[in-house]
Amino acid sequence: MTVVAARELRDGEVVFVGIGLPNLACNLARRTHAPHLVLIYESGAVGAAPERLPVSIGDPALVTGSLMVCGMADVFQLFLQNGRIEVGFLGGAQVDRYANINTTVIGSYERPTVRLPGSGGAAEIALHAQRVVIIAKLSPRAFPERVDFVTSPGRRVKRVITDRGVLEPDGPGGELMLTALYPGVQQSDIEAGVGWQLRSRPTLECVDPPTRSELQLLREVLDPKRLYLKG
Amino acid sequence: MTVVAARELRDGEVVFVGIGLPNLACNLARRTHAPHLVLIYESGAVGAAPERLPVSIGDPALVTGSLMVCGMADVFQLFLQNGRIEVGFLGGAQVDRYANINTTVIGSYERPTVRLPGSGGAAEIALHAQRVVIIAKLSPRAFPERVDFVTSPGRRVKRVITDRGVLEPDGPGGELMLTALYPGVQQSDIEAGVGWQLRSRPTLECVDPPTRSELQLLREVLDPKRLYLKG
Amino acid sequence: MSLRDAVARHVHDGDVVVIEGFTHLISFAAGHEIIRQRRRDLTLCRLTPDLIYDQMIAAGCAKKLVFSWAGNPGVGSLHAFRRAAEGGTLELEEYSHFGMVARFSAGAARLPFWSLRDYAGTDIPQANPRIKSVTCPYTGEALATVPALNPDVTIVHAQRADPQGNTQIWGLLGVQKEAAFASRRVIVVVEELVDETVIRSDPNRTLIPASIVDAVVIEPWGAHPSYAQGYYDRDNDFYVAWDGISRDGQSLDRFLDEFVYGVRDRAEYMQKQPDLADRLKARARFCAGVNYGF
Amino acid sequence: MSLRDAVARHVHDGDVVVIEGFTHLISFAAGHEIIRQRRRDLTLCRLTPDLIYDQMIAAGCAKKLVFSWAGNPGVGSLHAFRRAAEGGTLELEEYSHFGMVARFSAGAARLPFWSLRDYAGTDIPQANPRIKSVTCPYTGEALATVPALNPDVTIVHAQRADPQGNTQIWGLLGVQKEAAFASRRVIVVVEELVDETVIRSDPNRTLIPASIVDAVVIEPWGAHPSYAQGYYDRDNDFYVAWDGISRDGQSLDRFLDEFVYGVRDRAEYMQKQPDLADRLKARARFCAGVNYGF
Repeated sequence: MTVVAARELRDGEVVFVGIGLPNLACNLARRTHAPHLVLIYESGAVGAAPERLPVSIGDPALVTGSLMVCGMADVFQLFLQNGRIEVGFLGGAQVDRYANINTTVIGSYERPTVRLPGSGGAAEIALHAQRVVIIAKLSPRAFPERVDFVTSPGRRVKRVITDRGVLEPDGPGGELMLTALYPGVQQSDIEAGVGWQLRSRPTLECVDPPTRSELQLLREVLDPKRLYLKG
Repeated sequence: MTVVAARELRDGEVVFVGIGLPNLACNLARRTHAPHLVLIYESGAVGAAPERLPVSIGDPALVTGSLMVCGMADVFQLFLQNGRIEVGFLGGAQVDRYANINTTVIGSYERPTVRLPGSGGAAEIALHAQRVVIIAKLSPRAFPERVDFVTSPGRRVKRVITDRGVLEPDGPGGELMLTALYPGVQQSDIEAGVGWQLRSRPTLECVDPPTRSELQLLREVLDPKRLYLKG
Repeated sequence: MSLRDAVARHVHDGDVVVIEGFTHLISFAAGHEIIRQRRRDLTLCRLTPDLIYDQMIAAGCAKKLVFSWAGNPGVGSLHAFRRAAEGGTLELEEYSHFGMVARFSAGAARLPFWSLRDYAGTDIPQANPRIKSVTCPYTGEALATVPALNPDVTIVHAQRADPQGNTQIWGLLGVQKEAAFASRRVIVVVEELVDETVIRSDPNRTLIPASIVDAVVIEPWGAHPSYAQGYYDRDNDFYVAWDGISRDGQSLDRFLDEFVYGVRDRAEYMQKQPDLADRLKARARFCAGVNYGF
Repeated sequence: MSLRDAVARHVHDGDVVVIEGFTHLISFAAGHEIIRQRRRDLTLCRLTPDLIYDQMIAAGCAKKLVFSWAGNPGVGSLHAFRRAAEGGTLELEEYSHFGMVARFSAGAARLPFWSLRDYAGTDIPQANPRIKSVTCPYTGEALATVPALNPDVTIVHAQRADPQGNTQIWGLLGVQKEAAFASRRVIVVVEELVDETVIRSDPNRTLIPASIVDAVVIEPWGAHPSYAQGYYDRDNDFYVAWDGISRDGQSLDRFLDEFVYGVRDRAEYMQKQPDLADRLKARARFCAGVNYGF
């Protein structure tokens, strides 16, 4: 999943990075095909080159040796709202049929079953990044037909990268469709992980498996303590 | 005039300083009764302690050794509009009966007789400084009954310091009235320098003459080249 | 001034209180002092409530939380917050980060609102009626608005300040400047008090001027388990440990008893944990200075 | 890239052009190159037109001036500007400083307008119908608005940048950051090109990131008679002399012939005035560095 996400990135792009798998994917891309990727964190670190895997998006390692550090008003106004971010990565507790994301509540807003952290910068990343990529593990609970709360609208989502395959909207703001499978995964495995009748593109791509060097970088260099890589 | 302006300032106040006589007055105050005056220039220098008389409000001497340098968006939003400026000094080509100031045009706006520089920060200094002090030389041309163009409204003006005496509004936004005379100046001298029927307070104050040390500081230390002190 | 005196004088029951700092420079020392002084009915505002507001919520200081992301960064949930939010015992007012940044920006500029292009297609305005809109007088476009946030008191942790309160910060800047300018009263807590000449030698680093500061407090390690760039690292182990500590109210109470109520001040807090300084002290990575001459 | 190539590529006839810098870091080199390349019908925007726009107006580059204070700072009038303004041969769009700052702030944030508490009781909005108002959705207060300014090209002079265009500035910051972010194209002109590691050693000093920069030009003394803190002083003598030079069109033309059209580039401009470097070179007044370690 991380490797597929890394491959989403083109060299030289300006990427708004969240913590966890997106961060790992960006740092993998920087060490492989996209050395000039500019990583921007909502904390204000621009062009970070962290010496260790940052544990939070405000990690001091993102500051030391970065190209620029600015206040958060600049991050949101001059970078995001200005349209200077080419790719934004998002995750979420729920992703629905139209790629809307929920990171706010499970259940009703007033009396939630589970109170999640909320938007953070996710609402504005979804609205302002030129291209939004979602990373999320498939399960019927995580992919309901309709999210309980729209934290980030799906309009700019270009791709949803899951642990078994890739979904893409059927045109901007359209319904998510299965477009690519990971090696060894059946179409039915993916349909079972989604809470609605998932449609597929007529011809499905097959994603290349991670190369040995991609795996080695991830496991031995970028996340040796397995902070984010699990299983 | 400069000495009287300097005496307007209380120690510890935050003063928005323009170039020329206001700057000289503030630096005189800093060296006499108000060592903790905080001078803010619209260029972004806060708490400047210039080693030489600055020739412009963007002089490098205002930066070196100052307490803070910020962008101009902060000057206008965080200091001025925020209400953090206690005293603002203004000059002007014309000052009228209600202390409105014109630094834009003599004649009509579309086809001016004399095109002046315009507002700069003067409009917002007049609107946001808690107390506005004007410094201007008397003459019927400089003090018309009505200015040709209101660049800075007179509402917050507390005092107009001239070369012959002091005028004050008759209540906020009220008509300017003569309140104090410099030593040796007759009331009629001042009335002759103003383009309307000037009223006076029943009892006029007499301004103390500059002390020897004030004059010495001005002439020998602050402006030895007579950049601003004339005659 | 001691932090005890600064909090006693400037933080009152019922106040709107801001302890800002995005991951960096969060004044845990001030939060703990507010807990010790048993302030009540506070409206706590912060983009990321973080562990410090979780502790203050658990200690009963908070009536209301104004925020944009309430999680344990890099770890998971804030459990005291979740118990209060899911139990309905804490009033919530919720924005996105940009919305909170905009509220502080408006407050700092003393404007009643701030405009932003945001919230179209999200459910956030339905959950928060204070998010409204305005029509651009030039283009006719509808833009979202948020109201200004003007706290009663803002507490800023910083690397250094002079005795008057001219305050310098480097590394992540968060919304510290905006929060301070928006606030009626400002307490600055610093790692180091420096001479005015140090401040004057590098004026571009000054984020907060003395003229808006009401109290300056020296409190080394006052941000732990948050961090101060150039002084000490973030204590990630503690952030991870908090997940376990805070999962039930009793172990959380034991933590407060031992590390907050059980110590008089930050110095005593540090004495209880003699390994911290060694484990987290920053290595030297100085930049070169620049020439301010003319 | 040479300044000649950068101007040829990025500044076109009819463009909205910004050369910013408040007293500090005004790119006279770029203004002169635009004059040499005989650009026409430009809309020139700047808070303070200063000598550089006076020269560009005199040389016939400008169709329109958007500004807030058109004088010779510390000296008096801008005579070419006055002749054009009083003669009605130059279109004017006039704000106050705050209005111009707000226009750049809106442009940089890609909002169509900016709100400010300003202009009540002044005649400025009567002279400029683009100043409008908006009603606060919370308080009902009427606030002034100005429209966003999004130039075609902004030219920023700076102390240093790396080859990609990550640009650092200290001393007065003006509205350089806002103007650059508001602009479609950005040319950075620097005193010194430095290695990326220099930029990375002190990231808080970076004002403009490479991702918004289209061309980086090395041009030592490119701001003279303006100044670059830490490199050279403002040439006040020239500002005073300009008053005489510009009082009549003929002597102004002779100046342009000799110092603008008569030289190929800034290096030649400096060779013509061998005393400048000695007279204005900055003395050393370095600040200490800070620790970015963790």
